Amino acid sequence: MKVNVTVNGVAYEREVEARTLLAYFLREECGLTGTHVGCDTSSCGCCVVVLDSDKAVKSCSMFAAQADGHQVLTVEGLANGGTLHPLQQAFWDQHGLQCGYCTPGMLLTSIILLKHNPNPSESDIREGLAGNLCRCTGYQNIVKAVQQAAGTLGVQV
Amino acid sequence: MNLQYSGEERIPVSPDVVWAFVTDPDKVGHCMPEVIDVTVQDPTHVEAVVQVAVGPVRGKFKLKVELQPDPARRRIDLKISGGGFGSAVDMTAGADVVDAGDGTTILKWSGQAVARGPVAAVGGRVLDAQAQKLITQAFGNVRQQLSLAT
Amino acid sequence: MIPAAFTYLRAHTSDEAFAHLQQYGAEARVLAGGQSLIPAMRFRLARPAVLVDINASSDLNVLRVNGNALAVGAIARDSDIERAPWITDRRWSLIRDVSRVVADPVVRQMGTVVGSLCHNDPAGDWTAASLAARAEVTVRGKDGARDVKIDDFLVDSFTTAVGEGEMALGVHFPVADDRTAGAYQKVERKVGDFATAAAAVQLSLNADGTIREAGVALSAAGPCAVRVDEAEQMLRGQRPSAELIRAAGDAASRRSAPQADLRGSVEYKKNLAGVLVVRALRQALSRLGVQA
Amino acid sequence: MSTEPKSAGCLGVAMKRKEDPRFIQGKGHYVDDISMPGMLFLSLVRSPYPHAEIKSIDISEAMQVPGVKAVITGKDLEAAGLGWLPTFHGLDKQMVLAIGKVLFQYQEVAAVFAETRAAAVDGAEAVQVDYAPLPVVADPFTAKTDEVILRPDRENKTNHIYHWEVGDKDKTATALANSPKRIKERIWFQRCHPAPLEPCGCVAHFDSMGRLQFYVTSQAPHVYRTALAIVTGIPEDKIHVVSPDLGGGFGNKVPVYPGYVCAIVGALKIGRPVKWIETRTENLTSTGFARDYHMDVEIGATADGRLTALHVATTADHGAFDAAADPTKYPAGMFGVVTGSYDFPVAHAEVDAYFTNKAPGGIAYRCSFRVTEASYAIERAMDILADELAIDPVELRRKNFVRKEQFPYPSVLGFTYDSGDYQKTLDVTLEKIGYQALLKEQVEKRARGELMGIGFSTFTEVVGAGPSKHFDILGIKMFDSAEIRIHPTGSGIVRTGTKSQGQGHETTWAQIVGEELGLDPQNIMVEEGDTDTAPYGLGTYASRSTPVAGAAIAMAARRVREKARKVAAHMLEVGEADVEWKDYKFQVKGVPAKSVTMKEVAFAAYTNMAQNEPGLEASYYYDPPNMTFPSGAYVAVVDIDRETGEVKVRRFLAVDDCGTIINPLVVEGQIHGGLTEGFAIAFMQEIQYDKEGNNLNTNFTDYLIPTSLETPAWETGKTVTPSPHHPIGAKGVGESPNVGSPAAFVNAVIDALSPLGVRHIDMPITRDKVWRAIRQAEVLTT
Repeated sequence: MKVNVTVNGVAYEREVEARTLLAYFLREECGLTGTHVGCDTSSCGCCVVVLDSDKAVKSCSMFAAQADGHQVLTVEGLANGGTLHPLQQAFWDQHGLQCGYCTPGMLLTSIILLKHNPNPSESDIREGLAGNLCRCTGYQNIVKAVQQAAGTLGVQV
Repeated sequence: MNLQYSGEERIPVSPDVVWAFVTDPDKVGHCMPEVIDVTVQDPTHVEAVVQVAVGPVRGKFKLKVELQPDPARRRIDLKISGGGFGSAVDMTAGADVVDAGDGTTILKWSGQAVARGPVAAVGGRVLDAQAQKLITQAFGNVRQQLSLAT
Repeated sequence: MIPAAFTYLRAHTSDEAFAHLQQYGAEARVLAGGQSLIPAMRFRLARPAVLVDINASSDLNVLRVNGNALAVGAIARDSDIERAPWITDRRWSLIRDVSRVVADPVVRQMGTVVGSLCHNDPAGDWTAASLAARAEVTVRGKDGARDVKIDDFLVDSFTTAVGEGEMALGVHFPVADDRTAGAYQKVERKVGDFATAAAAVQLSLNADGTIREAGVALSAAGPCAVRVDEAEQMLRGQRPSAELIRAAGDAASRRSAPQADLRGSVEYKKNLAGVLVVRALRQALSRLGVQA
Repeated sequence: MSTEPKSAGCLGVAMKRKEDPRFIQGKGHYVDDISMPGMLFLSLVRSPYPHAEIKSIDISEAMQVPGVKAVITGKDLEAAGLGWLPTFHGLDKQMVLAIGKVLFQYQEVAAVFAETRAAAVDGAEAVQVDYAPLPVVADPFTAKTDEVILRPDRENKTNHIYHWEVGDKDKTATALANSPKRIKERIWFQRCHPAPLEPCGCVAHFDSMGRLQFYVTSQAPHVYRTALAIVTGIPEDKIHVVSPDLGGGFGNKVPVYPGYVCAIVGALKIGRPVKWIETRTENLTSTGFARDYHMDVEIGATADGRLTALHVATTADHGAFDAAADPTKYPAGMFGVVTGSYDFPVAHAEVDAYFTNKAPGGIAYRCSFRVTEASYAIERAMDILADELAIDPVELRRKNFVRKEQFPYPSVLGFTYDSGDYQKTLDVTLEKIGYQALLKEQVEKRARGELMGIGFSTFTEVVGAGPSKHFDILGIKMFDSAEIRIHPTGSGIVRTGTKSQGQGHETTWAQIVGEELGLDPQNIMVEEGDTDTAPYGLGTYASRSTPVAGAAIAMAARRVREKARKVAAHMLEVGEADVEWKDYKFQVKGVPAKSVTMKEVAFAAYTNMAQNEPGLEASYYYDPPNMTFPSGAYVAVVDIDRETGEVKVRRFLAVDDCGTIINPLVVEGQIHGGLTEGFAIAFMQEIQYDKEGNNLNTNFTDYLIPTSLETPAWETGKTVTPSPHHPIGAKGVGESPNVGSPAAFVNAVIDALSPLGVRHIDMPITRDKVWRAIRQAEVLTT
């Protein structure tokens, strides 16, 4: 079937099997390999992308066909030109990543988290990231990174 | 995933008729719930393809059934091994044909099922309730088909 | 990891969706949030021949109070409830609690309440909450839509009153008076795990402080979510007290019939059911300004 | 961690990581990101039975599935001489695809190659395998009876793989018999799994020159190249192994897996590139698991708590094949470190390993070759002894620590601990956690019937494998290497034989070079993982990278400096002997004003080198004289909910001593990650097999990875006791948190429950186990 998805502002139209998962559509049809796959039970969240700039979704638990006619934001679309998104800068500053495999999903989940809660407390952030697993960092520096991006680092909110 | 089951069916026909029924591979094959296809290999081996449908879980299971009749004790043991969904289910079921004395029969049965692979791992929570229903339904079919025969 | 092949149909209205379901019957499955269905398809445990995607059926995207009920359409997301402005009103405190512990914060942005009810997992959260809140599900069949009490809707594990070719359009939670509050207490090994045990309660008080109406239900305590009638009867008409609450908890423990699994033994889960009902009742009462 | 940047030096600087820009923009390059024209996908058919004969494999239906190109089975591989794979331990071999019978659930049975990922899975589902179930041996104690022999292919027909021991058996037995006080406990370190977020996988491709281009998730690419050359017969020069960015490893990406060999055989046989990426279920059920050590620990002591003797007898479950990737001479890895931080006069440790119907492996998950099991055993047993003697566990440890002046300390089980100051590290921990205030709070809480626990773990690790006289894998000595080349403008490149999976080598290696040569680390490129360019090394695991390759980098840099000194002498117009390296530049002795920087010397090395050989580069293959012995003092504070059995970790402090720290940010990140793994192991994780040999934890719904909500906030601290034999005094640290923390968590839980008379609970400590222990205690007391 024909699927047309706008990813990071670019329209991609491909002929794919209906069973093509959105994660593999982005990785193999659009060549955007920043979206990763880490599990088979919708648990790990390293496949999270943003749908229609208002929802963080696990792209391994959604068919590309469902995204036909919609907008998707992936990690490759975060920086504009040379300047990093504040969240990208914060993850770098706070050592919020080690192997980098969960980072794209963490960044995009945080985009929506901050959109709906501009200055979250530490527990708001820990609760908001609980759908994204990380095996390297133990989450502490990721939480600090989100606080830095939200401008609440070190502030007792 | 190791599941035990037991139960009783009261059948309004004589023990001899029941015994003839439960030792006939074709008849036993057709008692499998949601059976789609039955092929008898020999007097003690029959293959049945059953449709499994519980909530989102839908698909086919190919069951190989081996009949082990013990005429002296009027007891029939069934060894069932099934494959499907990349998984395997091994079941043993035994039934005693008991003469109720008034021309009718009591079929006392017990069964054990061991499930392996994705069906057990992921479907495990579905499986236990479903396996219980399947085995109960199978022996219910025996009663039903025999009741129709009279 | 990769589902079996199927035909994808996008329904732009619920009528269109219903027509597809009538045509394909048992071979078709509704795709709303897909957060339980798609993983089952990836393990090839579920292999529908046809998927009817209702995410574009905007007439099902309903989340509003109309008249005496909160209408939740088939594609209203868990996160829509979590973020709704009116959710902080204490009469919706049970619904609010559940919307914050269902699955995980990302899955909640696609997962739907109605989808969860239709999936009817023994350890589902919305099923137990719907029992406590005495919700009704609107099911559309050949001869039109009918409202099914949640008690009749939940039939068995993964089995509901939605027949072949039929579809659930929405669920309605009765709008309670302002002397109503609830609570949802859930124990899970980690965020995203199925409940080890969970208790949903909703209480409405009379002016004199006695309990006018009580809803008490358990998740992960049987083939599907279960109402604890004995506890409800015990509570109705009474003045809240520590002994009453403990008795209701004991009734819940007696009623709980869980399965042993990696999350815990039967003995542990049965006891936990009682503990959580007590905690949920205390929390609901404290939300009503009553200490017991 | 305070990070006082040095004036010009690069050691100890909390430098932001140089590799992050690509990861935060989705530009990382992982194996599954690779695709080639005509690339096929490989999917493996796996056995649902744990132990069964293979009567027949019918691939006819699979070959009809649209897109399927080929299906190969064990028999095909056997015919091509590739049926079996030598295991890294070298004393056993492992089936690539099952031959004759399957020995563990989810074992590989057939390989299906197809045009698309989906077609490969469709094909795998269509392969019909006829199994005849055999009796299942699901634990090592059943295996010990030898009633069912699992491996008839081996020479001696027994499930017993090996007996290993170290220390003085008789003297220990006598000392134990004569000890006034004695405790004995069976402590089980359950089977768990490292589960890196990126599953294992590879792309295999024979290029137009017939060379195997092999992209693979490997923590030891050079060892893979040599092993594959031995196994496949392809000449080693015709094998190019590239390990790109790895999404975590934790030891899971050390073994060579059947999927890799099938991909190579498929690429060779079909003449097209083949990609194999395992699913999470395949990762958890068939790749290198960790631990599964049943340890019977016995300690003797005097009444006032002086340790007299230690005996540990372990029954180890190695699964269907002995694929535990230990160094050859150490079948039980570094388990001899089980005496820990304590000065035992006599000890004896023994391990007996057995085959079972479970997946093969055993060495993984930040274990430093079984140090996790040894450290957990001693640190748990010390608390049981303290309880027996009614002594504060802190006092019992303090009284028996190896003292600062005893280093280098010859342990009774054969190690020579290089350095340590256990007393000081513990003092920092006690002071930072406020131990006395916690004890007071505990007394008040216990009076109110509340369950509060404080648990310690003062561990010592042994990492940095290792001296060539003792350490080899497949015969290859466990040195490591570095090549440094400085370019004319003063930037440079360093290549090493290691392979980071997130440990920040691209930053820390550059910092070592920057420190040694006074150059800017931002302009020192680091390259690892490509066997065509990187010098031969044994890879990254067991916290060996900094101790061995870090040393190689420093030594290589010093060779560069010696070469540079000659050019500097020419530039400064003095004899070589009159030039000294001081404050990161070359100075004329006694005339500090007359100096040249390394940047200037580098340019001269290409433009004005006089009679010296042009260019500025050097390499070094470092054979460590000894292992390094990092240590730490950890403490956990927990509160238990009596009604639900939930354990809430209120605080956790880790004070680590890993000698000289290169980058405090990176070290702290390793500690956070390792503590989170220790927390998961202590409370949540197990790969459990039931009596029928079914794996019950086959995906992330049942094998639990903690989220940001359950994971406690971590407090860290440090003391610095440099390693005397390491060029920059650094020790390994990556595994310390996973080694040290489980015992602290469990000790805290048992401390909380001790008023109820609970002495031990095996991990994972679930709510059900805690609730049951409380109920049983209540039954006894009422």
